[in-house]
Amino acid sequence: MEASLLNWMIFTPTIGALLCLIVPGKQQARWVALISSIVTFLFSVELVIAYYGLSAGGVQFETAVPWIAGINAFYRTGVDGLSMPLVLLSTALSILIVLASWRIEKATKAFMALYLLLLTGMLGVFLSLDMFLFYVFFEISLLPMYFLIGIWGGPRKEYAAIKFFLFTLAGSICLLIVMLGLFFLTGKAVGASGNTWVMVSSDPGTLTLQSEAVRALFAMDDGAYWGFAQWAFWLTLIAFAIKLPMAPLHTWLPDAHVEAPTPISMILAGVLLKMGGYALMRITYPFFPDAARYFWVAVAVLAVFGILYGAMCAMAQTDWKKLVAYSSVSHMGYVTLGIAVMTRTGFDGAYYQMIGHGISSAMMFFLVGVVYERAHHRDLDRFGGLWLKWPGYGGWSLIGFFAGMGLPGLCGFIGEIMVLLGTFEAAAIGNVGATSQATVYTLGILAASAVVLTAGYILWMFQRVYMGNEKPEYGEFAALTGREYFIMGTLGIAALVFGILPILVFNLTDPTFTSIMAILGIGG
Amino acid sequence: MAISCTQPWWSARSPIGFLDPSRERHYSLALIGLDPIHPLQHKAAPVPTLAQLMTADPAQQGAPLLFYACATLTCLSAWAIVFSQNIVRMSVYLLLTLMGAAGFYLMLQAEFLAAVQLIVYAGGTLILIVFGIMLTNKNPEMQLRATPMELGLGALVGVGLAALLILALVHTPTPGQGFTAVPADYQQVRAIGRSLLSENLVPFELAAVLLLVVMVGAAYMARRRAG
Amino acid sequence: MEPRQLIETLAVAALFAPLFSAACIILATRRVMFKSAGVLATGVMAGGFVCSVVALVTWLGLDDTSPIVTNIGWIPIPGSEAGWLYLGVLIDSLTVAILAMVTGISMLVHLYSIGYMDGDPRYNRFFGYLSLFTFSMLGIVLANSLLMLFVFWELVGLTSYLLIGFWFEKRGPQLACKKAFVMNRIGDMGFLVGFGILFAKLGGNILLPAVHGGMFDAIRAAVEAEGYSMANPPMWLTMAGIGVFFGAIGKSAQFPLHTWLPDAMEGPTPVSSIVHSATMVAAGVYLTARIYPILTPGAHLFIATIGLITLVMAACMALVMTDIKRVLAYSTLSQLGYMVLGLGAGAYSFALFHLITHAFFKCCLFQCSGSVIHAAHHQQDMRYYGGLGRKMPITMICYGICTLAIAGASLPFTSIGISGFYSKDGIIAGTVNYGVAMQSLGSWGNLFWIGPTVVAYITVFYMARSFALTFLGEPRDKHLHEHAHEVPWTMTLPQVCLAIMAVIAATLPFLKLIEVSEPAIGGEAVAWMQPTEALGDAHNPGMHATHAYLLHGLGWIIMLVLGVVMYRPGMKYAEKIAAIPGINLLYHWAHNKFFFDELYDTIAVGVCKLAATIIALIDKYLVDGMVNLAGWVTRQLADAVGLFDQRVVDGAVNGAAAMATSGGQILRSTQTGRVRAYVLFLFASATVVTLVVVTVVLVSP
Amino acid sequence: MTHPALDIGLTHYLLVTTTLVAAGIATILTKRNAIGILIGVELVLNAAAINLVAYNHFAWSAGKGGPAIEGVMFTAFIIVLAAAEAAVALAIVLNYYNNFSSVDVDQADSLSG
Repeated sequence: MEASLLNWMIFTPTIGALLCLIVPGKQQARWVALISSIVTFLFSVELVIAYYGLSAGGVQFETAVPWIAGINAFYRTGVDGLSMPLVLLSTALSILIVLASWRIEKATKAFMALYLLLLTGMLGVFLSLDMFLFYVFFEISLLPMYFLIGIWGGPRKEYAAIKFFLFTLAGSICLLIVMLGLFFLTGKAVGASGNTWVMVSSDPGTLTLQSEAVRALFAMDDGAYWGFAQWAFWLTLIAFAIKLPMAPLHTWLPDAHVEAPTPISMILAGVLLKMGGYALMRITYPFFPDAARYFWVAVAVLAVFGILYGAMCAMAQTDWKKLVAYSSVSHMGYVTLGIAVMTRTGFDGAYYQMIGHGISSAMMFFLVGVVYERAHHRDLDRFGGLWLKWPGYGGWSLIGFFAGMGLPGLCGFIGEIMVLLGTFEAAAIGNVGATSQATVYTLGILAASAVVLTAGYILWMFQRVYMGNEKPEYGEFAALTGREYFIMGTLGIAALVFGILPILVFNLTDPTFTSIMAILGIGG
Repeated sequence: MAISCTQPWWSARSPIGFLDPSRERHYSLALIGLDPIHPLQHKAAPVPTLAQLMTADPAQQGAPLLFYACATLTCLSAWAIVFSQNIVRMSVYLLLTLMGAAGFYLMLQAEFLAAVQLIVYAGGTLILIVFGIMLTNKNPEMQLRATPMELGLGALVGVGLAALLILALVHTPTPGQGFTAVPADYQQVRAIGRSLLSENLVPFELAAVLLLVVMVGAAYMARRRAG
Repeated sequence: MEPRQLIETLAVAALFAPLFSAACIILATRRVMFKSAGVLATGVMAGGFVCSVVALVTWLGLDDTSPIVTNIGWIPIPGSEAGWLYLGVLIDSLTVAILAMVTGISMLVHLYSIGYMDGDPRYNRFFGYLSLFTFSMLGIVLANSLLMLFVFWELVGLTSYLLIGFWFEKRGPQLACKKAFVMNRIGDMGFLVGFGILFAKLGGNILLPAVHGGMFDAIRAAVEAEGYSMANPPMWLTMAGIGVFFGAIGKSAQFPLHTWLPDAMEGPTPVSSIVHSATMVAAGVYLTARIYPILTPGAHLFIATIGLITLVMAACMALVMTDIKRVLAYSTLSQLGYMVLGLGAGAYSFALFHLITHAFFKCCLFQCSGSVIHAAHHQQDMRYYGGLGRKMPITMICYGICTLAIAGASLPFTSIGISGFYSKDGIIAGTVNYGVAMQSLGSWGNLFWIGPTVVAYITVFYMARSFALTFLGEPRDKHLHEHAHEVPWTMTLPQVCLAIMAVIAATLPFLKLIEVSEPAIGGEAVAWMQPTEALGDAHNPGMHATHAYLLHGLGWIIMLVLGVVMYRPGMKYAEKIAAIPGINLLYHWAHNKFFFDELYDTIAVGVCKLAATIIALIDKYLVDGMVNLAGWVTRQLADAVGLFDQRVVDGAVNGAAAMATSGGQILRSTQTGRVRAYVLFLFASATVVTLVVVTVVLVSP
Repeated sequence: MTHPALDIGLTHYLLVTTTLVAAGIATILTKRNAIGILIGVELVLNAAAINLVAYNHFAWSAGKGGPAIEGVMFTAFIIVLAAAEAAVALAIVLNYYNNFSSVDVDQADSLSG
């Protein structure tokens, strides 16, 4: 029952997408999209309220149906603490995003259908337990995005869409290489009956890629495949770092965001980037913990570089949306850092950072979009005095942008501070090997220095856009609609709630994270 | 046979390699089954004197100096043909070349051939050519110049081919010592006569027929057409 | 209700009271609540004040004065020993004292704002922010752990940002609020680093030490586990202490990060009066006091040095400013320097006592200056004032009392004085002890007491100067003088209350409460941290020299008279002095705030912006350029392959026929019909064949 | 060991004939006069003839009871053929001249494709 509920949840948007295509008019398509996303959301809420076992560490509601016998691929879905909050985030955001795209007039039916297909892809990524299925959904989520940017985007939409597509595809190929290696090598694991794609399973008898027998193959000490493990670690890291995005591989993101229509920016920053972090926690680190420990400094340095680099780039932007996009690069650096230091606090923080950023970045992009829709430009130097024009909007903006800045009481803070604490913890606990404390402290100090840069660019932006006197052209701007206030308000309240009650997320994740920590060889 | 090699063909092949005389080579020897002595390895020998050059060479008729004289005559006149623009002079240079060739025949103990060369070639063919010149050229001084492009290409091909052949030659150990001394009572003309009437009878007869055909044909072709 | 429980309940009520009013004001529409916002906020704040006073009185009657601690898990940290990061309350005698002071001053500032902000288009919002600001400060005061402290620390930063930038239409407040927040964030970065180190080393136990317990026990365990002793602390502990103190540098506007505070004068004057007295700048000092037990002697020296530098530098700047609010701002900096120096030098009780006394008289001074500015139609330059005392007698009297308080006035050659006298004298006594104790510094150690003593007299002078310029003498701007009038009662009442407090604060039991909370009293556990130990029996506070006797003479009267006489007629004497070579240079420097703004603007801000621009350019052209280059190369390759496919692979089919044709065409062109050409081909081919043969034969091994 | 300059061998003759043949080819290629071309051909033929005789002299082993004769015989036939060739060629040239009033071979391009 629960499992079928979960599968219905994945494919409800697909059904909605088909309906969108066959209904006669634009308005009906909008309503179909709204209703199907609400139904999806209700499914996920029912799943977590009525059925989800909070204390169970493993996978729940597992479905396993043989799919492609030749390569042992299963249709295997299920949910655990790692995926549940992200699923809820996706389904909840999806409603707001349908509302945010209410005014899309160009090929509305196609837009809604593609968007719902994208939702299926995202849910599938979070909920698939079979690596092959994961890969398929990973790709499914890619294609609608390509069209959504490429058709409904801004002036350079083709460029941005192709860049996005190729970058992500390059990552997928890295993943595919590793999958092939795993497919052939894991057959040699103790207890393996044939090849396996199972990432994690509720059945303790099933050999999974996270199980000890498989990890022993790739262990540093005596594993014959240690060389493969190192390569595979980096390849999967690159695959998901592109999605995340991690600093040198980020350049698709600002272009994609700048060109994408507002709702698509919201879903891109709010959920799609999280697929990268989720996959790092689901695949890269649990599969190759030895390699992760071996290379942790390199990954952490890249992460800190990304944090500072993104912040610096954001500071230099004059395009409002680009600033927000670069702030995403900076914030997702915390996710990488939290995972890289391999402490429980860091992991929790990285996960919370994903949830918090999902809310705050979606909100920031919406706040930008509201103005862009009216002003038709995003040049920071041409704004000013918006707070006077729309005091309510200014207040919500304050919440949205300060949540992004990591102000306590808002959702950005908890992830950020936990990642920083986890980084310092890495020096004390010493589970990352014999790296000197000075290295860890340096990383921590550099990461902490980003709070200054973040404050710098957010406040500077805030000053340029919201403060000062109204511009004469604001007179022509239409008043904000109730729909827009609803979206801002929901996101703003969510930012407050998740900034004050982190336990809402940690209750769901805690047992699962404990088991992942056991895999990584970390106590707690 | 050393031609077969285990290395890939592109490895260990320096372009300077074949200029190194100390390097042992087997190629042409393997092809003709001879001892590998590189011609350049002789350079240790003392520089010859004029007297030595004028002393008779056992390997041929006459002294080496005679050979060099004939060679100079032949080559110079042959290249003079190339550079000459006057057809009459060309024919004169050809005469000199033919005479040089006759000298070579003499040195190579082919006295009969030397005679035939002078009589048939210089006396017959060359005269024929001179007739041709006279018949076709109302102005014997007329010059038909080739374009510089043609000159360049011609020189390139000629000189290039010569250079390649010389290169091959220099690297080919020649059977210099392989000749048999001619017996004192040997009469070459007799041997030729015998050969013509025995082994080479058919070519001989064919040559006769050919000459007949040529005579008739040439007369036919060269006739002045009526009207 | 059991008294300890009652105290806790009252404290929490006092904490949430301003949040309640802020929420009401911000959530209610403008129509429902505009004029009533001020009354509501003030009333709620008064309720909070009553709560905290009742809590204070109850506390004084307690037998068991151990701290009241309630910890509520907030963020689970399963990997650590502590298990959670806690929110909650920690109430000890220091907390109740500061709580009463903060709520009291906040209430008076609320009341004052009703008059001052009257007519502002965002009148209601101001009270929302002000209440939120008070809430944040109370959160700091009641914080039970470093995390909670940090949370409210940042909220204070946010609300101060909103308050300083309240008039955000104007450029000055825009820049000032941004500067304040960024400067605070720089300090917070240090706070985070110290926080992180402590968190990591202490297994997640970052509960604030009350007298002892909390984080402190864990520190001892961690230090001893690493083979260090409490007498020989490890480097990381010093680092952590200095790191957390960096937060205090930012909030309390100490030396390298002090530049935001004078700029924060751009905010409405009630904001200045609350920021500069009871809340934001006090937070830094309070934080330092709260983490007092973890400060190693190295950290103490650092703190004392920072305090000393700030104290001297700010006094010099206060001497030359002509803007009345700026004079007060620099005097705040200087007084904060006293507190920080006092904490660094081990004069814990008097430093915190000075925090409280200073809060009263500085709040009063700012309110008086606000009244003057209000009366003078927002003219803030003292050179245009003069003789205002006749128009505004109440304000003049309040200002005068507070000038005496900040000057540390006492009856000559006795130990009887106004509140500022007691606290400042105690701090100087502590610095004398410290200077003597720091024998390792040699005679440099004497600077620690010479500095504050000299600055104490400078303080008298510049405060006398501002008083004389504003209230005494002849009016220098007739127009301004004619329109000046006494302010309404909502503004004078708080001034009077504060002036009374400034006189009598020393007689209230604040010092007693603070002394009880001093960690040194907790026993041997913290003795190693007392730098004054060398003086002898440091464990007994009675043995401390509590009077330096440096301020007990006629010195302050002389300076006061000098200041009044010199500035009563205006700036004319001062201008002559300032023209003297040598002094003019100093004057110029001090007047330009020692060029710190310019320095930071060019070095820090300029470099940062430049770096950002360069990095963005690199990102755009290099990183992105490489991506585009890869794309371009791929496309070219694809074109080539496409061409290959079209021409060769696909063409092979068509080409079979086409090749026959075109090959024929090509070959046809060779058929010139000219015999010499044929010969050329012949021999050229022969040459090529020869070339090939010769090459193959010669080059083969 | 004698100096190679004294020890006239096959190589010396071959060098000379190579020069000769190069001159012949160059002549053929550079002359526009038909008779010039004929002269070039004669040079080439002569070079070949000298080669044959030299090989006959130096390289042909006497295996049949006497010195070799084949090279000489060949050369004799060459001379005969050269004479015949010259006759035919001259006939062609005359014919050509009758048609074109010139001996410029470049004018004869009616076979051009």
